[in-house]
Amino acid sequence: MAGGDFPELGDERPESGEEAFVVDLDGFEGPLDLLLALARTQKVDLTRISILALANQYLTFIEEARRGRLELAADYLVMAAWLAYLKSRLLLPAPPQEEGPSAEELAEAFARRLRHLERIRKAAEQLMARPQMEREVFARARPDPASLPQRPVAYTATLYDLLSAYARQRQTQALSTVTLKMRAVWSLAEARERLERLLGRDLLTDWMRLDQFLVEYLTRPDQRATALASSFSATLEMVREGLVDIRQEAPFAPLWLRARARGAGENT
Amino acid sequence: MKKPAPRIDLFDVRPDDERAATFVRDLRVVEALLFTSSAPVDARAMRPHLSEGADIGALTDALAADYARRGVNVVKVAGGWMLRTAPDLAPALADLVPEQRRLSRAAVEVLAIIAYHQPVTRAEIEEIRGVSTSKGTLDVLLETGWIRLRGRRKAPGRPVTYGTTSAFLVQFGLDAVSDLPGMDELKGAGLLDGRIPAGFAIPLPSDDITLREDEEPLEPEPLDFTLSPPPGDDEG
Amino acid sequence: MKKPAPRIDLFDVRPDDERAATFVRDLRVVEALLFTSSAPVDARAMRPHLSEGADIGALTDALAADYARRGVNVVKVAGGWMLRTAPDLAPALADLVPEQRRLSRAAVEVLAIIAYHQPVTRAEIEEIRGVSTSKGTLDVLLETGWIRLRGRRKAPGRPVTYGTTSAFLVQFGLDAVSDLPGMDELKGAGLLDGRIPAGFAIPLPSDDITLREDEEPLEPEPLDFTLSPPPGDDEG
Repeated sequence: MAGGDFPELGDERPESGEEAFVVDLDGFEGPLDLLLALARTQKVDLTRISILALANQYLTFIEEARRGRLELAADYLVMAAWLAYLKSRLLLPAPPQEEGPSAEELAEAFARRLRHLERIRKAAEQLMARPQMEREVFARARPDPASLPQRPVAYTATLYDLLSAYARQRQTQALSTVTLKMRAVWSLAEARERLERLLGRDLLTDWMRLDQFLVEYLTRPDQRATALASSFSATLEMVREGLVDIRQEAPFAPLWLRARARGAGENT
Repeated sequence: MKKPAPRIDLFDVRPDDERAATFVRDLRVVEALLFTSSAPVDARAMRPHLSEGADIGALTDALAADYARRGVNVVKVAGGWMLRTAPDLAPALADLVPEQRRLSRAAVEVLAIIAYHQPVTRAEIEEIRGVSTSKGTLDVLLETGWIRLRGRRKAPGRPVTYGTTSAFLVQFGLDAVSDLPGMDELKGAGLLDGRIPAGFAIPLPSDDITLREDEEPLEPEPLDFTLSPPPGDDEG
Repeated sequence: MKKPAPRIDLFDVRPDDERAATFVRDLRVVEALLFTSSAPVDARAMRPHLSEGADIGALTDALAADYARRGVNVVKVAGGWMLRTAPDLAPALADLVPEQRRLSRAAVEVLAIIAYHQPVTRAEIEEIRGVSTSKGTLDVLLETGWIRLRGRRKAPGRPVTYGTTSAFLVQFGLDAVSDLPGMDELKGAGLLDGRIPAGFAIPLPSDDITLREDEEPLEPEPLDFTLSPPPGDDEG
């Protein structure tokens, strides 16, 4: 097969039945792609292709393309250089003691590379021709989970989880019981004890507001209610025993407290 | 009752029978449409895919009859048709590998208290934890099958008492709840530290199925029945 | 060719034939399992739902034969079985197709090279195609979920190796990469590795998740993690 079957540049002379090539490298996926396209014009099986003719075709094509445009991707030029080298090796007689592969071996390896890409392309075509999911064939729509049998849940926990959780809780609770509870609640006895101390120091000879006496404790929200309640109960007890008098101007008004006169107390 | 004749394959058509071929083609399209849809497909949605003048009623009837004994059935719902797995297969399909889910921290805490303090009421659990316990937490624990409603405490309000089950023992590799480590062992394991006040005690738990003196049986209330595992579960 | 005899309904069983009843029951369960899944179901996933010692191969074969002419088919893909609509109904179901992004010619070629040569590096892809591969092409393919980063080649520069996923097998209806079309021709021509002369042992493509001897794992780089599907995805 001669090299006369070059693709034509431009489209002025499309021959009947012949594929007319337009110089448009944008359409090619690199030099091997171009070479495969050129090889197709040799109209022979890729296994019997003339690499020499193909090299000629390629070089001519690149020459024409360069004349038409300035820019050519480096890939194409590298291939052109290599094919020019291969061509010279094929045309010149082989040197007597040649190192490395012979020109024919290089050409054969090159042909094999072309055939490989061609096969891969055919395989890709076959692959893409298969019915594809969600294109030609469809899977079951992801079913509404509610319509499916409920997947059971198996809860897991380890003995360590269990024991550490228990120890953690008991520890926290034990410590909080010791430190907080004792202070948080005023017993009646404690409240009374405080009031009696007040009485003993003769601080209640005149009317004094109960909340003033308790001011130190009432500012602490956690103690306010218990301090007030226990102290009030204690004063009522002491009133009954004749130790103090209490009065209140109006509902929710401050409570006033005063030690009862000793004589009066003794008389009762 | 007469024995039904062996049915000829619905999808088998002689090549020369054009009407039958169209019917089968439409039948296959209806089948594919139902298959690809997770919602019911109505006649209006099918129409554009079928041959002109296709008898949708006849098609869906034929398909429904064909699927009747299969693992998947055609059912008419909400004005359309859909494919569904056969109801009788639910048990076979349901025993899927269970989803593993870690118990929440709150649930582990409540479980631990039930294990050590059983029989224990919800109020007692809350007293120990210092926080209120959500109904959901107890529900999850009941769902695990590791705890059960034991009875009611003979006390005001007659609160339910909780205890652990034999499944609990299996889960945590215990021979009996009395094998749960005591204070010294917890200390030895570094789970309890030295700041423990005197008088701190860890109860010796018991999951004996016979009720304690301060317990009385649960009434057969519907609520209790749905929540509690069958009593047989606890006999070990 | 002889005309096939009218087939008896596969699901028709005489009530006294216990073995047949078990088979039909298993058949229905397999059918329901495939129906409820939008992904392939493998034998291991079926086993717990079936009777003891059920012959899963016989069941799926029977079901596949039964479904062969229906609007929905049983196909063996990615090591399991799944139900799919019949390919010839594609035109009738056309409007189910959401807008498709077609792969570029370069992407198709790169995908094919990865499929047939996996595990393969970018440099090897470029050698086969004789042209450099843009990062965008590989990114598009990774985005489809059909290819993944497998590992690194134990070679200078430690280049990343690419392979296909089980999603790839599902997409193209393949049971395994050894079922790729044209594989015999490539194999026969000794062309699976362009660098190796014909007649030498040709490594077959493998999407096995275990790395080859000349591969090593990817480092957990953030990039790799975002691009590659989780390893579990590729198990059959």
